[in-house]
Amino acid sequence: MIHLLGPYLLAAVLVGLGVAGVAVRRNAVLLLVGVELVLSGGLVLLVTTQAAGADRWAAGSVLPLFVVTVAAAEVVVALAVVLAAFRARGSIDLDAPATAQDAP
Amino acid sequence: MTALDTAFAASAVLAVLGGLLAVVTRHVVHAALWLVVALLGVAGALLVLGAELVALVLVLVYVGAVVVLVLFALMLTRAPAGPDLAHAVGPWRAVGAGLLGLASAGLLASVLVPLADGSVDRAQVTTTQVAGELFGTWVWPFELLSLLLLAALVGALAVARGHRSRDPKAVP
Amino acid sequence: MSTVVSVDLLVLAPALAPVLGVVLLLVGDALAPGRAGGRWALPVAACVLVGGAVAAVRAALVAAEDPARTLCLPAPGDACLWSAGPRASALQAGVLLAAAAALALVHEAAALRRDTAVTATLLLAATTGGVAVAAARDLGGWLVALELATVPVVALVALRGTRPATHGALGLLVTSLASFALLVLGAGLWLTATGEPTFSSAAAAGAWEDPQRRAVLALAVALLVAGLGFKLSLVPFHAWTPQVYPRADLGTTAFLAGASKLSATAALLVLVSALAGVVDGPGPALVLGLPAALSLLLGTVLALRQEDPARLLAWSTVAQAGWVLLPLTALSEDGLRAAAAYVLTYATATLVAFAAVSRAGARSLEQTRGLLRRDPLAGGALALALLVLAGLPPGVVGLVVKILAVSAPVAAGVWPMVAVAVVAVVLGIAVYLRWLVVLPGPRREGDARAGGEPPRGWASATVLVVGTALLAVASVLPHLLLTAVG
Amino acid sequence: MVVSLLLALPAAAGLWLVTAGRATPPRLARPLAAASALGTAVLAVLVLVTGSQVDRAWLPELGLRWSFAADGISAPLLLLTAGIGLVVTAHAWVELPPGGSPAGYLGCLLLVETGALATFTARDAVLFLVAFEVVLVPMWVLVGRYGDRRDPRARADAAGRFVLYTAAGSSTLLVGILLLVVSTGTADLRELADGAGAALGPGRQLAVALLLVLGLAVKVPVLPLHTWLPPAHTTAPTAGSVLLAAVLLKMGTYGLVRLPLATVPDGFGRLAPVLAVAGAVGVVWGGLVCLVERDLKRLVAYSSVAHMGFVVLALASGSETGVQAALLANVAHGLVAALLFVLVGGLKQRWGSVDLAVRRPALRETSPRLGLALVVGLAASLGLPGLATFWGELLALYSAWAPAGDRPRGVFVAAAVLAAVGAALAAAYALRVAGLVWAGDRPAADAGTGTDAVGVERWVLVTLAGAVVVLGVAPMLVLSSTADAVAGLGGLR
Amino acid sequence: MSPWLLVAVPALASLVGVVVRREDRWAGAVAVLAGGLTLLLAGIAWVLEPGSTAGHVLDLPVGGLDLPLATATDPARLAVATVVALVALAVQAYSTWYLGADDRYGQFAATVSLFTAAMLLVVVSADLVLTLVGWEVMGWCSYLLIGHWSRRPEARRAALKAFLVTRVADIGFVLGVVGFVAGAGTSGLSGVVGAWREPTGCLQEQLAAGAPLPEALGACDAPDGRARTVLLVLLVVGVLGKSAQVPFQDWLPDAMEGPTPASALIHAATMVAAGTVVLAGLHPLLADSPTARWVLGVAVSVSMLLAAVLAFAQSDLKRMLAWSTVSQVGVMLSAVAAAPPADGPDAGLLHLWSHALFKSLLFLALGWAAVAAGGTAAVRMRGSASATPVLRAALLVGFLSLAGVPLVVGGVSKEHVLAAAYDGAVAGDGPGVLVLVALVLTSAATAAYATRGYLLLTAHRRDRPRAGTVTPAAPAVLWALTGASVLGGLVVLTGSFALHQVSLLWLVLTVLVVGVGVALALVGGLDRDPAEVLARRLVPYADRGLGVDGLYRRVVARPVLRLARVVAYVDTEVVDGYVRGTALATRAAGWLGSRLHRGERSSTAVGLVVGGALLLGAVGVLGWS
Repeated sequence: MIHLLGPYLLAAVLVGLGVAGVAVRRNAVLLLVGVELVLSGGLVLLVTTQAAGADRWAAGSVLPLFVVTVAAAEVVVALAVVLAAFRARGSIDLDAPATAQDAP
Repeated sequence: MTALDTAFAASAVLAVLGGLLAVVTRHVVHAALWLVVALLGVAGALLVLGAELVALVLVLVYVGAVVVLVLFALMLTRAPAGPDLAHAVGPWRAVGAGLLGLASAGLLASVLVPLADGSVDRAQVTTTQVAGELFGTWVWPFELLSLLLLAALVGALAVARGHRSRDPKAVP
Repeated sequence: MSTVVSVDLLVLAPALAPVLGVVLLLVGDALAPGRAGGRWALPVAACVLVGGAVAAVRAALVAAEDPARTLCLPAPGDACLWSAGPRASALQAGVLLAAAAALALVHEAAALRRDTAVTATLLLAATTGGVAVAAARDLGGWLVALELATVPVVALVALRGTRPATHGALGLLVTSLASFALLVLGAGLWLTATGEPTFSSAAAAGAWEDPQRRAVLALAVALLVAGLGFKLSLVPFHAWTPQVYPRADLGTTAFLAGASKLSATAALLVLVSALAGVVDGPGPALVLGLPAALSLLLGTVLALRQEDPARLLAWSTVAQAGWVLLPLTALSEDGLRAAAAYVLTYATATLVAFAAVSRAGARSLEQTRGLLRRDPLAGGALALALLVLAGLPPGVVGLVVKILAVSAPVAAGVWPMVAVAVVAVVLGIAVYLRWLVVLPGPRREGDARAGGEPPRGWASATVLVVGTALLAVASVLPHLLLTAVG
Repeated sequence: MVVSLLLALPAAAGLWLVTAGRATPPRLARPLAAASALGTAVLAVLVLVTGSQVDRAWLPELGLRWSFAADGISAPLLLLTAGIGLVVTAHAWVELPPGGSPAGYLGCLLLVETGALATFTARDAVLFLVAFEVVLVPMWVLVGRYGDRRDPRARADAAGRFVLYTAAGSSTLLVGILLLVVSTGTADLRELADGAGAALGPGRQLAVALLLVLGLAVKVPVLPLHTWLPPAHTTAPTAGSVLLAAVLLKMGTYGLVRLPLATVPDGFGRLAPVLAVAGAVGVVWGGLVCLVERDLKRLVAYSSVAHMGFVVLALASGSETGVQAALLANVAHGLVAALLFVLVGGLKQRWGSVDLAVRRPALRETSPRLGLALVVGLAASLGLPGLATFWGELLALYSAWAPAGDRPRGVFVAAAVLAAVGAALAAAYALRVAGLVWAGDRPAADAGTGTDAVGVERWVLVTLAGAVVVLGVAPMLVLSSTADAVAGLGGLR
Repeated sequence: MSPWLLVAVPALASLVGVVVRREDRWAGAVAVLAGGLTLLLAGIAWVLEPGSTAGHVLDLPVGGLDLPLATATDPARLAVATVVALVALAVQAYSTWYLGADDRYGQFAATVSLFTAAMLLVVVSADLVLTLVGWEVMGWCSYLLIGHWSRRPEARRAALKAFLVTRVADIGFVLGVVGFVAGAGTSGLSGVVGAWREPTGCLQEQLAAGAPLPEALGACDAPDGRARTVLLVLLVVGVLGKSAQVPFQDWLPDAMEGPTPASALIHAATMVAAGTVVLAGLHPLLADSPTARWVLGVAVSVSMLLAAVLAFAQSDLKRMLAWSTVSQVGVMLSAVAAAPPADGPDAGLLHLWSHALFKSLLFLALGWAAVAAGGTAAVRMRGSASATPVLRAALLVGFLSLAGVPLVVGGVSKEHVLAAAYDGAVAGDGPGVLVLVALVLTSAATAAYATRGYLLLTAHRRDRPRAGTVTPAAPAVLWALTGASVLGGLVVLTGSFALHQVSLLWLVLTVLVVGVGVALALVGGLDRDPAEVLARRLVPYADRGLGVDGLYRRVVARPVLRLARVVAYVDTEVVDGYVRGTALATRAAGWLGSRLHRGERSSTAVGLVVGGALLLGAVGVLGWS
């Protein structure tokens, strides 16, 4: 027996934290931290559905696996892009406005 | 309040605390490390919810690979060991972000909490079942996922290899 | 208790063809790295794309009566993870052809770059995702395919490695990350609300009945729309668009403007078709209508100010995304059809415009002055494309799809959207005529084009000819287009 | 079959001239365009004689049919359009405006004609809208590219204003048509007029009528939606102004008859008082502005606003007489406006500008032929009996005085009084122009006389002036054509 | 013979005239021949076919409205038509000499033909719309004729003024016609009269049968009495305008800027007299409406008296004739206004007939004299007719007629008018008394200025001016008209006009009144200008028409122009404001939007995504529940 309030609240709080993290960070890498938190909130929701019994085709477990994998792939690409940006611009500050050099 | 609830609460507190610190800390490396803590907490929560495989994968992939990658990236982008003053944000931004987070959490909670009308029996889904569904029902997304990983790999390699194109407008 | 789905390769062919291309390219590149600058990769990729498109068209024709379905579960479950009706098939064909067109534009610029094999690989991978998402009926396939259609594009934009390109790529990256998080959260909420890992009317209807789950469903749909809004460039998820379009190379931009939009619309149609006929009332329409209205207004208003063709097309994309969303606010079958027809027309016209810009090598509207005289093919095609986008005859097909797009909300009585559409039509005409007006004029002296003579290859010419022909045929016989989208 | 040819011929010739044949020299392009216009005119007559029609599915998903045919209501407009088409292509021998290739110019003229012909023959509400939109781009090109060379900004402004304003109107119209079509389930104008539209509830009818009227009012134009017209007229080349006044404005009034009046009579009836007042105010308004306007072309444009006010007033009355009056006044204004614009265009070409504040040798003394044509045009403009406009405007007043039974009589009588005052204003401004341009001192011997109209210009003027007189003496040419169709129109009382 | 022929012949002549307008001889021949043919046709019709014919000639399908466009040829109309044709022919023949050297003679002749056609149309029309057609065409022709010498600014101004003043009054005429036609559902005169006639008999029957008034009104389909009054007054306003009665009188003296033959035509037989014909046709309705009769009666009473006084004090003889026209037209209309229903309007028509003859005679003779004198000012013209016998004879007969001396044509008709006014005064339901008083006073004043005119023109002068070469046409015309003026009174014997017997008393009274007038004019002796003697101080005011022109300008022209300027301003600055405002708002929004997107910061993009999603989620949750 488990009360569903806990998971739901945990998901909500994690998402809230993640959103705050995404909104507050200027460092491109640290933005990932916020995103991961939101994702984990989503994971908790998915798994909770499985725990609550509404679970066709074991979606509650399989979808999180997909999500984790996709997230990993995204992180790989993200870091590559961040590195490229760092190399090209010398900064990974998301607040940096487009300068004349950034103009196409 | 069953034992499961208690265990869940403990993991959740860990996750929330870790997440909070990961978001608010000004040390970039600390942020990554606090994320580890948060993810461990989440993994614990998932374990309590009965998704052992997911919890395991979370720990393995996230803590084992992603966070390490993040740390590497931080190093490569010359993150300072101390507080990251270069990317410090003003108080308004912090307050705004906090409010945004609160609003998100509040919105989510407000729709989800009415659903939680009592304790339920935790459904048991074994890893075998999960594996069966994964390679049976979900085989097509699974295959697509492999392509996604492949593409991400190729793309990341090409991007990270640097601008070897001879684009005349490339800035050296 | 494992259940193995049935697999019909022929039905899957539209998605498998680009996969085959990826394999061929990677193997080829491994065997002969850097051979001929990798230029051989593009024709191969184009071939598999066209092959896939043929398969999709075949599926569309076969599916006129009964959707092409595969990946079906045995009897008790009795659900298929791949179900492509004529509309989905047509969108798949569109994605494949749009990708081929983007490849053609890449090919034109390929003399300048060495990593064409990688470019082609990434394009093919993203195309696979776009094709797959159109037919996906389950959360997992939908989510994975959507990301497959997105992640390689981020890499593609960054691939150029220049400072502006990385600036754009960074914007695209962070937006896509945030959107992915929103999608996952939305998927989680969908599962929570409906208990079903599929997008089906039955699932949505179940959640709609229960007031508590209805709220969850609302949030789920809102977040899923928000997540898709990024791919569709809907306001307020659009900010990356004007950053990326002018900074990425033209082929990639064309892919973003064409294939990407098609696949995003296909994904959106999967979601909305689950809701259509189930939910009604002003609330659900608002979730789709709000971004639609904002996109229509902001997109056109800002497009009016742009001087750079790519930037203008970027804002025009924003506005046109609003047009795609507009009929969906009716939450009806007609609305779905109108959205599909609209996005196909939009994508064709936009690709033609990009091909023309590529041929003209123009970095500003002023540089296209006299294009009609200088390069009648590019100028004429561009003029037609702009008229289609503006919805003015002789670009009749543009007008027809606009009529379709407005007719759905009119039928459903979504009047605020209709009012916005009226305003958007007028502003939109102003946008495109502003460009059209410079095409015929004589070129000004001392207005040398940057970057020397542009490539005048057969590839962009093919795109222009095929695209113009499609637009012209659809203008004369719009019935064909509508048959294609069911 | 013939009706398809009627549309295909100018469309094909026009499209070829603006695309592949852009470089055709004038000496080939002019005869080609004129021959196409002539062929179109012949085909128009044939269409009316044979009663040819075409009707096949075009866009079944929208219930849209490719359905063209002419009836009594469209017949005069069809002939007017074909005739004006001939006039404007012939006028190319008089004036080929600079700004682009001559072939492109002629092609645009033919495309506008195509759009108008399609509008007047369309038998499907949505198809009507598509045809309605066809004229936009070529007309925009005519104004924006071939317009007055002196002020590029004014040209761009006028062209943009025209196209955007009209597009706003047609978008509203589109919404109205779609609402009508989805409410009734048919887009066939005949079915709609035969009661499918009238069967709708009052609220729905009102909504449909409001949207349709608003949309069409821009094109007509009805005060206060007229401000696109004067700049467009002022800027457009002569032939463009002629087409604009003689053909394009008619599409609006024709639409008013075909759509709101015929399909949603009750809804239209509820809007009619507003429309009547707008029409009557337009008559006075246009007349007053003409009293002080300095640019002759603009003045003629404002007089168009006034004349269309009569048409709108007659339509609003909702009686059979009113519709007949409107259709007659419509055609009459087409001829008169064409005559005046050809004339004023010629003057502008000779003088460089048509500013009335500049004193010039009197036309009566220097160019008697132009002078005579001008006097005929002005006399027609003030509604002189024996010239085309008289009957339509008198009958418009009559129909406003005796409107259909469900119209508020007081409002309509007031509108009629206002319109009658406007008719007196018409005399004032027409004579003001005559006094400034036509009559005056004998020019000094060394001033050099202006060239009079010769050749094609003369024949164009003679034709138009002759048509104005013929229609004034024999209004039954139009009335008997429209009578049966109007009597069969749904919703008239 | 169709009365249409009467209209068609001059109309065709004008069309042919326009075509051959550059060949003076051809133009003259066409005009005179057509004029002769018209007169012939009119005469034949008058003599042979004094019956009414009417019917549909044109089929104008205009919905519910019946437009018979019929004509009527009762004897009175045919008599008037004949005199119109006669005057037109005289004018055409006379102008071949008078305007022979004019470079636009052809145009003039064609316009006169058209004018004739229009007037004849009004005369034979039995249809209000048809009347309106002729009415308006006449106005236009008057514009062309008055402005014939358009090189002179005065002529241009006079033409403009004539047309605009009459056109403003025509607002009333048009509305009246439209209202009557709308009420009757037909434009046929008989239909209109029938429909708007007071259905007294029916009403009385109903009331006698005990039905309450509203029901009786409903049952009898009674026309709205107030509406009828309003419409009649509107029509009367139109007539007052065309006939140059107060308050529209001022255009007519200015119209003297036109060539004299044109003045003869406009003043004698056509435009200004047309109102009498129209009101005569509607007399059955007018007679029933005291209000309308009062309006008309007051206006014409004031006009005739005022104009007669002003005519007396004119320093320009042509303008004197003009004012005399105003006065005489007032006399015609006064008969229509005052005559009781039983009398009918024919006294007015008879005066039209006689006025046409003697006024054309006077104008044409004066024109000749003016050519001799080189101007029309009284000082210049003194004695200018003394050397030419035909002129002396013509002027004598003409002024005698004008003065209303018995037995000449003017005297005969004036007696009938007086008699009609007396009947009206006796009947007492209209402005009869007022009109009668005005008529008597006017007669005296008329006699006075007629005397003055004759005195001045034929006074002895030493240099005996002559008018150069005069073609035979001019004296022939004058002789003919002189004869007609002497014998024209015999028309009463034909019975064409439905007239009451005039007692000898009226003859005596007329003689008395005329005598008083003549005596008044002769107070200063034969050698002095009576105006100098009697009304020296009035002359400058009279020459300016009492400054009414300025009044028109102040009351109508200036306010209208001011309003026009305001409207033009509002049109471009206010009405167009929403258009420009929209453009401006769009541009401003674009500017604002680009400012917001200027930085192209990645964090903005992601912030928008997160914020937008949150907003959308909130909207969804709130909207769906």
